[in-house]
Amino acid sequence: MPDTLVALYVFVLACFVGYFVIWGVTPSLHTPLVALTNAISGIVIVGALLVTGAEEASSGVEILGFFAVLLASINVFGGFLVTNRMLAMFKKKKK
Amino acid sequence: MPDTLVALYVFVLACFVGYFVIWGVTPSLHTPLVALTNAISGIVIVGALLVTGAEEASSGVEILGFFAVLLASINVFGGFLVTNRMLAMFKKKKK
Amino acid sequence: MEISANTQALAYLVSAILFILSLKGLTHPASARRGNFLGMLGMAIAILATLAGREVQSYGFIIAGVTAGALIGGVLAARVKMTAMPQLVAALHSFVGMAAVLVAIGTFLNHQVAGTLNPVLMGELSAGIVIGAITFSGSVIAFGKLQGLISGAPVRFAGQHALNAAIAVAAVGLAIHFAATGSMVSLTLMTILSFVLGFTLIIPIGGADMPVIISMLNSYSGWAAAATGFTLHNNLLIIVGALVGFSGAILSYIMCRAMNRSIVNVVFGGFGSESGGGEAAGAVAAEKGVKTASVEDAIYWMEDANRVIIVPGYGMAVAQAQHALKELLELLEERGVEVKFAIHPVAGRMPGHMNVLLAEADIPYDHVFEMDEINPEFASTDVVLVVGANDVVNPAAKSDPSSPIYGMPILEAGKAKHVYFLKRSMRPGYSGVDNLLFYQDNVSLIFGDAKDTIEKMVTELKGGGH
Amino acid sequence: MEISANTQALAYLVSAILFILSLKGLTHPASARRGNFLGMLGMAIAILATLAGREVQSYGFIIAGVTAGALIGGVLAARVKMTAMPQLVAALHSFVGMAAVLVAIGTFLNHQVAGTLNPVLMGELSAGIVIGAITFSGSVIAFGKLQGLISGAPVRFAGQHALNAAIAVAAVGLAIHFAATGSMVSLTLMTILSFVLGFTLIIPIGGADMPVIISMLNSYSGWAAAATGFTLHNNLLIIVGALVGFSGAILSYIMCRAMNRSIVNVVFGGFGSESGGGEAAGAVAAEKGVKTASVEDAIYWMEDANRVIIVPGYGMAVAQAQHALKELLELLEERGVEVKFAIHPVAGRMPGHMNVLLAEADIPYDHVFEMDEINPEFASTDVVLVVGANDVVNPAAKSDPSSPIYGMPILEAGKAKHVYFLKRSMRPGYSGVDNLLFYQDNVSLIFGDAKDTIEKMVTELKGGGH
Amino acid sequence: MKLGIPKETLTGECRVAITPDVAKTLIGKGLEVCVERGAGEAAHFHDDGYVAAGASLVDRSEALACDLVAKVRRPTVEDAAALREGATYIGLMETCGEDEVAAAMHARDITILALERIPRISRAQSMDVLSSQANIAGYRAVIEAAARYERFMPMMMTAAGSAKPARVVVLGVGVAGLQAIATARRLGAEVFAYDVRPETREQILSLGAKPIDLDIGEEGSGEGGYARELSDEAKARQQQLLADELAKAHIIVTTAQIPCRPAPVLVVPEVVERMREGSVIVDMAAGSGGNCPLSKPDEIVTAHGVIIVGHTNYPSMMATDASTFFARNIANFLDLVLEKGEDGALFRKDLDADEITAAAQFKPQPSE
Amino acid sequence: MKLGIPKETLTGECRVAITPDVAKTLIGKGLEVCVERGAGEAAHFHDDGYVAAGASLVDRSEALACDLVAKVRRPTVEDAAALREGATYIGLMETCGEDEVAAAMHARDITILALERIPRISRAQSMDVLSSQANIAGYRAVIEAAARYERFMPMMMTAAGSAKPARVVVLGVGVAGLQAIATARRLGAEVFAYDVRPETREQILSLGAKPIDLDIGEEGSGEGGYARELSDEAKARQQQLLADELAKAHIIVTTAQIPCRPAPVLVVPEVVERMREGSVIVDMAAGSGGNCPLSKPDEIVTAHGVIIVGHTNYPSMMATDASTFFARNIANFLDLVLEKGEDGALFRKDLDADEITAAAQFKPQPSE
Ligand SMILES: NC(=O)c1ccc[n+]([C@@H]2O[C@H](COP(=O)([O-])OP(=O)(O)OC[C@H]3O[C@@H](n4cnc5c(N)ncnc54)[C@H](OP(=O)(O)O)[C@@H]3O)[C@@H](O)[C@H]2O)c1
Ligand SMILES: NC(=O)c1ccc[n+]([C@@H]2O[C@H](COP(=O)([O-])OP(=O)(O)OC[C@H]3O[C@@H](n4cnc5c(N)ncnc54)[C@H](OP(=O)(O)O)[C@@H]3O)[C@@H](O)[C@H]2O)c1
Ligand SMILES: NC(=O)c1ccc[n+]([C@@H]2O[C@H](COP(=O)([O-])OP(=O)(O)OC[C@H]3O[C@@H](n4cnc5c(N)ncnc54)[C@H](O)[C@@H]3O)[C@@H](O)[C@H]2O)c1
Ligand SMILES: NC(=O)c1ccc[n+]([C@@H]2O[C@H](COP(=O)([O-])OP(=O)(O)OC[C@H]3O[C@@H](n4cnc5c(N)ncnc54)[C@H](O)[C@@H]3O)[C@@H](O)[C@H]2O)c1
Repeated sequence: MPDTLVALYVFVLACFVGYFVIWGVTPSLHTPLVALTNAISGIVIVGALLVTGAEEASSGVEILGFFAVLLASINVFGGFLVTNRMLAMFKKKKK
Repeated sequence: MPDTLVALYVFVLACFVGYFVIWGVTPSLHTPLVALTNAISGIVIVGALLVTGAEEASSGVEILGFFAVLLASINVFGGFLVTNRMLAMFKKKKK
Repeated sequence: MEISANTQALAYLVSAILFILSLKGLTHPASARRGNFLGMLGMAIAILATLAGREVQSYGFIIAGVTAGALIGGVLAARVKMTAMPQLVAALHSFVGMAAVLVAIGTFLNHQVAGTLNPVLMGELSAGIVIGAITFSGSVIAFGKLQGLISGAPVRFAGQHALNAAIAVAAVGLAIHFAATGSMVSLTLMTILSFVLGFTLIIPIGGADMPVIISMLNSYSGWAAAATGFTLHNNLLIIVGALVGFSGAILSYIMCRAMNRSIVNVVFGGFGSESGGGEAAGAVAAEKGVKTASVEDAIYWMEDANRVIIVPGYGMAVAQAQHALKELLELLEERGVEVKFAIHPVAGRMPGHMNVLLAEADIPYDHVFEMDEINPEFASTDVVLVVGANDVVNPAAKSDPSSPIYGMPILEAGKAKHVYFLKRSMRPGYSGVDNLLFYQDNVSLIFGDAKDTIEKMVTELKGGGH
Repeated sequence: MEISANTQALAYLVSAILFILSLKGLTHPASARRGNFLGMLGMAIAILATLAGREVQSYGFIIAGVTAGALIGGVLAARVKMTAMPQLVAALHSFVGMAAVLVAIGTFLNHQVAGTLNPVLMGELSAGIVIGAITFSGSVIAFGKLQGLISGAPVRFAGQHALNAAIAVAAVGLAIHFAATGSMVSLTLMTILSFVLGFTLIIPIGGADMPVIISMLNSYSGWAAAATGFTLHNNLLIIVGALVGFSGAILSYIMCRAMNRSIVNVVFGGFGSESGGGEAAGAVAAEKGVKTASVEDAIYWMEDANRVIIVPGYGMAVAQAQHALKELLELLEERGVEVKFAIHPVAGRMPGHMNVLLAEADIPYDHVFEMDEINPEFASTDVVLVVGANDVVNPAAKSDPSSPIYGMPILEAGKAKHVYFLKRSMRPGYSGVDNLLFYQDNVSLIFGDAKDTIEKMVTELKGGGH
Repeated sequence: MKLGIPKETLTGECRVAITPDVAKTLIGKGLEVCVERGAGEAAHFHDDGYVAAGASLVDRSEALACDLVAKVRRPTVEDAAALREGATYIGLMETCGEDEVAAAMHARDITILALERIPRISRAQSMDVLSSQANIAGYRAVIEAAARYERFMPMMMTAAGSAKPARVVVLGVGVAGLQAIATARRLGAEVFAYDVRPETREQILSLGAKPIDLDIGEEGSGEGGYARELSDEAKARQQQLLADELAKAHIIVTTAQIPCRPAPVLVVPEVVERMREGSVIVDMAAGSGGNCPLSKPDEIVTAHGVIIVGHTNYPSMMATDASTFFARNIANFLDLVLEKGEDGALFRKDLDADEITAAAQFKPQPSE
Repeated sequence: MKLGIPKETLTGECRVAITPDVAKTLIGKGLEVCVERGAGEAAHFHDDGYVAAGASLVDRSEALACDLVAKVRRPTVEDAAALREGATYIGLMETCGEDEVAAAMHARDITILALERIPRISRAQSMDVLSSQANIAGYRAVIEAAARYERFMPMMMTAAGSAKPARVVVLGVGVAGLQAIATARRLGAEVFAYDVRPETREQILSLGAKPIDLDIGEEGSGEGGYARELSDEAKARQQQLLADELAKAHIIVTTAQIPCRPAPVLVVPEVVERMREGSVIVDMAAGSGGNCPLSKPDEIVTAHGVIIVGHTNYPSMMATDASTFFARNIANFLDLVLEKGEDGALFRKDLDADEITAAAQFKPQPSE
């Protein structure tokens, strides 16, 4: 199977997983969940790394890539930490 | 990516979909759902077809394949029809 | 017309999507029939895409097999009695299992011919054979139990789990050996052991648990298909196999939960011991041949009923279930169900006991009927919910002159289509006599405190509870 | 240490699984923190596997970027005030969007160098750029609105939807042209138009809807990542992008549903017109700056509360919500919450109105307290549920000498941590004066008939309702 | 066969044994019903109603001279004398052993079917006048208490202050006690209840009231669902343990009875003294000695500021419904007593054949 | 400042204006409380209770001669004469215009604070004796009805037959009417209610009862939450449309009043005639002409077999709670009337400054 087709398979299946995974989320977790998905969408950092580190990357691309890596990693680090802070607020009372 | 790895990706993602898809099923649909998944598992017919129709299939394999096709298609046809019959029972009263 | 590999892959993807949607559709009554249709469509696409693909070169045996299969399957499905459905499904399962075994062996032979055998492939093959074989013999046993060919009683013996484990280990060992060496002996032995394992796994399981087991075998058949997919490098088989495998397992789990059983206990027939009042009561009931039901069962019929009659008794008072009943009443009426309360003159422990409580819960007087008014209506009633009443619906009062309540007029609840008793145990009521109604075919007991049970019904009706 | 492509692929798969588990974990409080941790782990594996892979050859810029990003991100996250969280998330979104645009452009440039451009790739690239750009500028606007840099009021203008559609069509047209010809002009124009589209899409949306919009932008950023994955043939990006894209969309939908809003209306700022009492009331409330809440919000705090005080009023009587309240009481008590009823001397429309109804629902007398007894307790109470009461908790009675109820002692509900009003509209109570409590920070309104709302709470508490 | 319905003559007795509705049913079954003029008047059943039902109006002597005579209350000696020799009397006898009335009737070979002797079994419940009348009495006793109590029964939080719910204690949780609990709860009182028979605990809870648990060292259940008399020791213990609960009460309704024995003393004068002024005690056992020694049959007395109601005939205060229930009980009972002959006429069945009619017969004591 | 509490002298009036509890509060605020000996006796508040609270026991003339005099019922001419010149009277005046008592008081420069004139606003509710007493009356009226009704109020399905729930109709859904609805519902009756003011419809539903909807062609809401008098046409229409509903009723509780006007006639004799025998009408407006022309103030009459209760003073039947509420109302009102001087003594405030005290003042009519 050609790569694009494989990608399509993977994409479609991942869409289904995405569709199913968060039904039933507790309303109070809506905001942390947004923060977490935000952090996860920082996965573009992988793209940024690949572009920046590529053999054929010109120095222009490297600078461009630097910013992409920078932005994406702000997102990754900021995102997970923010989520963590939010969740810390949600500690339940001891019963 | 080698085929086996692709297969693994697809398998894992499909497992997640399988995990999520039927939560929340109405109890009264448990039995029809079993019947339907049974029918769907008749998908081995695809395997049976491939084996039976393969170029390299010896006549022994063809006979073997014939039985596989037979059994699988009993399952496919019987399964969907049975599901259908069950669901027909479940027609709700007119309101 | 031959299609390209790419087209075939796309077709397979569509087919896989259709199967997912099909399963999803079956989770709700409103979309269930569409779901089944999508499943058929998915299967049709899958078969056609396969036939049109370049791998399939000869059609003779295929056409013969499909035609015969379609005929047999169609006739079976059309002819089977509704009550024999579970058996049929079990039988069909066994076919899938056997087909998976045959396909795996066929694949092995084909690859042998083509000289393309390798350890990974043979490992995959072994998985297909083992799982397929277990599915086959397990389903055969399940079929036998359901059909009454084998006793439905759980057959338990000491060391049963050790034996199963031993067989499993041996089969896996043989599989490894086979993968490594290609030894036909190992293959054969492994196959046989797997068939045996299916047998020993299912035989200890009681008839009452068969529905769960069927769903579990379903799951096995899915895994078998997935394994086949791996051997054939066929993504469709992998996806659908995993889908069926996982969803079947989840479904078994859901079914166990609904029955208040432990899945481990069910699947490994009598593994560990279960406890809890409800279950103990259930056991007594089972011994006496009394059917028990789940809240969901009752709700299923009530939702759909034209008329539901509620018969409250002393147990309603003890449970103080009147407020919950009021809510049930409202929810059912919202769904267009006519709900009536039938009050036996001596229900409870004081004259007017039920009236006091129903009035407290603000159940409108025009819903409350005396015995004589309502008795003629039971025969045309879909569901009767007996809430903690007992003596007042006991037909022994009519039929058994030796009973201490003989001659007392009763509420003729037993004439309705479905009767559900909400009580905590098999204990009799005030008069101390066993209730003959329990043994009637249309009657089931739902054990537990009446208030709890009604509240569960309310939750269920509101679409929650899962 | 360089790893093989296969190892990398396996690592990616593990990472993808971790992300799925992470999201699933965040759906329940009990597993939320573990979920976040799994997400971090997934990300770490993904980054390391990428770096260790053979594609990445130079590390200078990367190390600089990651270090700076980690620092900035860490400081931002640590320093931001809890109340400014939404802004921060919006800002972070914009970064992802911009990063996606940059990656796409970088990919284009790299392929240009390598001479491996092709229409499919350029189409994929365009998708990445368009979606990334929309995400970026949309997030910037959202940030501005939340931070108060831009007015939070919805900015609507005639032809707004037509304009958006026109821009979108133009961008897609340019993308096609670019894919076909590789024209840099098209690329540039497309990029600019996409930035504009993000702006025009989000600017009409009111501040109250921002949470939903942020989640929606999140979804966009996911799609952007997926598009990047296609261009880079990177399955991890595809999986995670699709995961985030789809789950973000679903989350937006769920959030809208919880707010009783239509997703179409929210996402396309004022598309179509909304109707229905609850929504109309919500709109009025929003205009007046009054917060509305969902049943789930209230339940969240109630479940966790040490003490909940219920203040019933005339609206409870009108709704006949007393039986439902009784059930709520029982469920909360089961969870170890202390529940009290606070009765104002003039609640309802007759002396003792509340007492009659609470007694009818069999709410024990020892749960029912007079104003003077209970007023000191509000300050140490977690949640007050005001069920169809209004005048009796209106602080105007204390603070506003011109109010017709000035001088009347009130229940000091406002002192509790959270106050939820259950009423149908913004209409005042018997005395006709606006309730000052509505505008207090710790107070939210839940619109709808009190009985319906309480019943929803009951369902929610029973774990159903989704 | 003629069924006679004499008017009740006991002072204050407003009930009548057969209502026009039931008369009609019985006539439909082949009985001839002869009603004394004005028999139902006090219960709002007029003579013309009976006539419309097909009954004939007769004078007292004629009503008493029928084959069957149905009455509510125990006949007087004169009534007994006026009965026809060999006739059948159906009604309450209100005596446990042989007394002059019973003796007079036995002497004239009259079959006495004493309704209070019907066994308390499920099947007999539709004939059980003790139950049907006790039920009415339980309800009425609480209405009476509410009418005497100069405060609110329910809790009431108002702008003019709060009224605490009345604390009601019901002693003796038989048929009347249960209905008293239910009625007091309906009115919003806080209700506590106590009985010697342990099975009543669950029944009290089943009405949403709170049981008072005492450990008196012995079990109070007797035969046929009734209580038995306690030992002197247990009695004293009971009084003592109850005292604190009772002293806190605002309304006490006592229904404790033991068949053919004086009612147990449960509310001693010292407890009454401790009660809040204006409290009310309704002693439903006042007719059989009283659960409170201060109560006087058919009188309302005030002792230590506590109003003690000693009515002995609550059902008669609700004569309309009480008569209706009584009459239905009789009709159901007659189904066991009579059977259709081949020619359509009615005959008395073999009364010893059925458990219920067998038990109901008040036969002359062999020793006499 | 001295507050005098004379004993009520009206026949059958058992309430007292101030209870010991409230006396104690007032004394705490600096008032001197002088209670006529035996003033609270009838409501179970004894002299020693007052003494314990710090009040002094005085004779009537002394109680009437205080700076402030609090009373429940309208003073007699003799009372008016016994009041000190320039004193303040707080209590019901029970007159709408100037009459001989008011004139006599005005002549002697006595400030009259007529409690019935307190406006029906939320803030004044804690001083509103009309509400607090009407509430009691509404409850009591139903208890009275239940006690007169010779059947069950609730539905009752028993082995001896079924009792249908009583059909209760409440006419006039003010404070008393609402409480009557609530109480009748508690007792298990099926309750219907009607009022001319349309806003009552929702209030009726809020108590779980069923509103009777009539189209009488005009709106009945008057000022201050009260009803207004209808046109003759509308009155006739109302009577006619109500007739069928009322004829089906087993218990009717009427509370319809219009301030300073005779009560509207709602239950005409023809309807009474159509009612089932043994039904009960409680005419709470009997004192102001009656909603049923057959009712007689303070009498219980039977007409066409229907028992018509004409009590005019229900609160007095629950004198303990009624006095408690009344006294609390007075105490709350006094907070508006009095203020602490610098030396700690109490003075009367400027009564025109506050909306409530301004409205309560019964000033001499300017024309006189
Ligand atoms: N009405 C009267 O005046 C009166 C007076 C005295 C006696 N009786 C007699 O009482 C009987 C009344 O008949 P009935 O049908 O009302 O009652 P019943 O025959 O006594 O049966 C009541 C049933 O309720 C069940 N129960 C008890 N508590 C429960 C709870 N919390 N949740 C669920 N179920 C519960 C019990 O079964 P489990 O234990 O298995 O849960 C029992 O079988 C008749 O025999 C009648 O003669 C009546
Ligand atoms: N107690 C007495 O004796 C008496 C007598 C007469 C007057 N009053 C006066 O009545 C008032 C009583 O205060 P309160 O707080 O009890 O009542 P309130 O101030 O009148 O407020 C009642 C609230 O309930 C809401 N409501 C009505 N129906 C509802 C339903 N089905 N579901 C949810 N909410 C509903 C209404 O808002 P929506 O319309 O937005 O839903 C309204 O704001 C005081 O002003 C008092 O003075 C009392
Ligand atoms: N199965 C049936 O059909 C049926 C019919 C009617 C009554 N019953 C049962 O018969 C029983 C007796 O009914 P009843 O009301 O006629 O009884 P009752 O009038 O003889 O006595 C009233 C109650 O007083 C109680 N009592 C006696 N001595 C007492 C003491 N010292 N302290 C406290 N309580 C004491 C008794 O236990 C009884 O509950 C009830 O349990 C009733 O349920 C059964
Ligand atoms: N805001 C407050 O604090 C407050 C305090 C007390 C009373 N109120 C209100 O004042 C109103 C009057 O109370 P009330 O009980 O003293 O009134 P009331 O005693 O003067 O009259 C009783 C009822 O009779 C009704 N009525 C009059 N004519 C009628 C007719 N022809 N047919 C049917 N019904 C008729 C009236 O509408 C009223 O509801 C009530 O609505 C009450 O809620 C308000």
